[in-house]
Amino acid sequence: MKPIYSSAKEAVADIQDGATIMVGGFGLVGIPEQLILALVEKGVKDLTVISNNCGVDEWGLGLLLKDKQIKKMIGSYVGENKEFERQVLSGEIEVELTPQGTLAEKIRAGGAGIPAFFTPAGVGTTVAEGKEIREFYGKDYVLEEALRADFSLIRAAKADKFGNLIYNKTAQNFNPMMATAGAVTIAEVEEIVETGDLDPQTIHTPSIYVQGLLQADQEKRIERLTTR
Amino acid sequence: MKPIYSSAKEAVADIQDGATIMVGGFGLVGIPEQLILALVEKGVKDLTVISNNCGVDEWGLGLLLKDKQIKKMIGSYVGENKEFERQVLSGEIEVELTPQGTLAEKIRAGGAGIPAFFTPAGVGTTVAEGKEIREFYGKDYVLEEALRADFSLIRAAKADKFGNLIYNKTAQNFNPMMATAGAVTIAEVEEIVETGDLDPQTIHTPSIYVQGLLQADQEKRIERLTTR
Amino acid sequence: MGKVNYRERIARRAEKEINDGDYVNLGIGMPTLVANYISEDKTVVLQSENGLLGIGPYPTEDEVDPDLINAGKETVTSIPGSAYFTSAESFAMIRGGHVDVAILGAMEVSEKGDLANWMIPGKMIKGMGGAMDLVHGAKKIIVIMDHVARDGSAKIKKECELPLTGKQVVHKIITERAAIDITPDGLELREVFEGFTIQDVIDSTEAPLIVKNVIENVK
Amino acid sequence: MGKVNYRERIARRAEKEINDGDYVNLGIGMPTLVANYISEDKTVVLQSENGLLGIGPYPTEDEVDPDLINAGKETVTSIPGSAYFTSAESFAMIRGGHVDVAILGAMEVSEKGDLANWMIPGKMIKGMGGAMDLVHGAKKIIVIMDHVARDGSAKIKKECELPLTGKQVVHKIITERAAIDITPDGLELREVFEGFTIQDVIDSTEAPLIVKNVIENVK
Repeated sequence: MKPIYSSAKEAVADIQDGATIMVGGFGLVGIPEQLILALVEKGVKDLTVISNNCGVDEWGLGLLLKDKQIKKMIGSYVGENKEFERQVLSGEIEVELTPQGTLAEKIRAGGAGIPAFFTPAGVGTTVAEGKEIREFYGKDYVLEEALRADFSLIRAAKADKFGNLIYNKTAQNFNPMMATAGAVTIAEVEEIVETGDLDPQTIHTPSIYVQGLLQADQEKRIERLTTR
Repeated sequence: MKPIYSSAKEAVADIQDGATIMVGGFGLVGIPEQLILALVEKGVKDLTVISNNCGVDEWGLGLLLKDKQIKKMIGSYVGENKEFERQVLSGEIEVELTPQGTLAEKIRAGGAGIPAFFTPAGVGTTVAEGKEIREFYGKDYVLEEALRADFSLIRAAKADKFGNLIYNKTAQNFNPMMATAGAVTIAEVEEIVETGDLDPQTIHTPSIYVQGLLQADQEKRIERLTTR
Repeated sequence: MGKVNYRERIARRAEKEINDGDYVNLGIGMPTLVANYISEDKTVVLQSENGLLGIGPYPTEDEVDPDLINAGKETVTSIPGSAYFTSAESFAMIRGGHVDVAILGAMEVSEKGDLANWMIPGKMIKGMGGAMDLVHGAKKIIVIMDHVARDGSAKIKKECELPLTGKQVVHKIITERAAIDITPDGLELREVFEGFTIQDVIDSTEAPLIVKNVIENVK
Repeated sequence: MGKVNYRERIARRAEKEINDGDYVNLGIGMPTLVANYISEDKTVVLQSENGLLGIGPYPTEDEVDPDLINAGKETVTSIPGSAYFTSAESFAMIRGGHVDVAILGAMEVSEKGDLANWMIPGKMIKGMGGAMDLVHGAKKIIVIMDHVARDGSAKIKKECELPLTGKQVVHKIITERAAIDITPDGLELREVFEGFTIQDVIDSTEAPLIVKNVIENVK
């Protein structure tokens, strides 16, 4: 029922210069690897990217950074990416650092028709500067507005042809909220199964949020291999 | 790891007159049957009850209504309960009717540390009277505050001993949010399995939200049996 | 044409508002009937605000599961490709603009698209249920109802007298007599159904109607 | 006692702040070490803000799953009774006050419990990650860190100079030299660790310390 793209190139064909895109993943886990590579190849520029991290220097969103395709980055953590830190400190890239929970909630709110909400995170810090502060039950909270995107590029383990998605372990992270907050959500999945093959009680992302599917093998690079 | 009560009576022992309780379920589906019966038996009074519906005349929360144990009801739909409608129209019970989505979100917010949020539901109606209205992107939204409870009484299909919960089909409804918004959450479950027996990818309510478990058989009365 | 057939005609006409691939929420009562008339050419996924995407037909007696109901509390089944979720997720879906069409009943609709369908002060309180969220969330809001009240009084009014469910939210009204669009200029009469005349519809509607391109004798 | 052993001592001391049955979030770096010292008498469930409740030990080489990491991006395992969820759910848990203890690293802590641990203007930007949410959500916020910076300057100050992570959020500071509570009256020195004197701690702390009931020579 949902379009299945024949290539990553086809999947990102409608993404134009200046687009706002959400990209799923935490570190390199759960990132839509092939969709990102397709954006690099397409050379689309002036992107506003909403993603918790910005990849590493040679993989994931780090590739878009290196090519200076990102105008503005909204995320919570840049620690692992030297080129990102360099572009931020030199002012080459605009960055909006957002507490991770606030980022997750802003994206959820965007997908859920909630334009703004109060949260304690960031009160008394630079994050709350210029924003409304209000007291509830004797504690201060800051008003944060929702985020939406033109496109959400996400990664799941399995999809059925309706577009229902199941994620693997901690590869879930930001993907389900981003699926809800993109005007167009494209899911890169490891496997597409027949409609009806997924248990409806275990669906993480219901099909209503998904506009297109791409089956693609994943490298799943490991950032910090740590063993016993 | 979580206490397993030997009876519904023991499970509700700490609930005192004047308590605010959330009770899961939609209609009669997913209600904590035995915990409600224990509240009736206990005769606890002046309750503020937060629940989407208020049972039917002879079952579920309707039993608490009949005994006049409820001082105030916060819910979205009372249509199926004649005694409720009578008490509301006669002013015997205080009622705060809340749009169903707003109710669900207020409870989620309560559990998620969000004190208030804006929603479009109810703008221009009596629901928004006395509340702040603010425009975002050219549309009006009303500010709604979070709900929390002293106790949340919920119903699940399965629990493990850690307190992880899985619900059955549409018996999920309000239960997962209520699990997060009770200072003490007591889950009435059809089956308790060993820790490790539930697939961690299919958990609906993680154990962190659950303070106690009761295994109890369910009558599962059907409000509107409709067949082909 | 009896009342029952009117209901069927309304449901059949409402079905035409649904496109292939749409996600649709059907309200309690007459709107639920629309499910029976969805064309086999269309893949339509029905959302139930109590936490189900993909309502199936009513169960056989053997299939009845007391834990599986629709928002009207009727026992139902679910289709292949369905998903269950919480009420919060369900209304995230609704409020977030992901549902394509909502078909609701009404007590009154105003010419501006105001809707009243949840209470009669001092007489009847059902509660708004999910209607106040739906009217702000679904991309297209269709009201289906009897054209007039039991006492013959108009239900399509200049202003609603009953407490509102939502202001300026309805896009289209379908009754046993007519299909009417709510436009920025007011109510525009689009179709008059067999057995009624344009004048019949005008006479039984309190609000003024724009009558420009009306298709008459629609079956 | 070398640096490595100091880290172990700090981690062992921090472990004492965790009760049986607690849900605990351990920050990146030294806080992660605390997991190695949790008493076998306690059932403790570790929360990872990237969507896991129930972090297990590091995997054997055969067990490594690239889709299973902690918030520090290290490959981990999960324990029986664990659950996976979204980042939104993870922070609902954190912000909603469900996590009993959070143990975090710090660059600076003030006598009021202000915490700075996410950037040095013009020099280093790591981002705040989940720290700004954690400091407002967890019931008890423990900071563990070196008592002084590499250049010997104090990290426990009257006022933080670096951009804050949160204001008045820290409950306890544990370093290689001391355990200090943040109280409404200021910093109260509770324990001084073996190898250091009360005076050592006072000298290496910029903010004044309340010295009333101090346990000395703690191992």
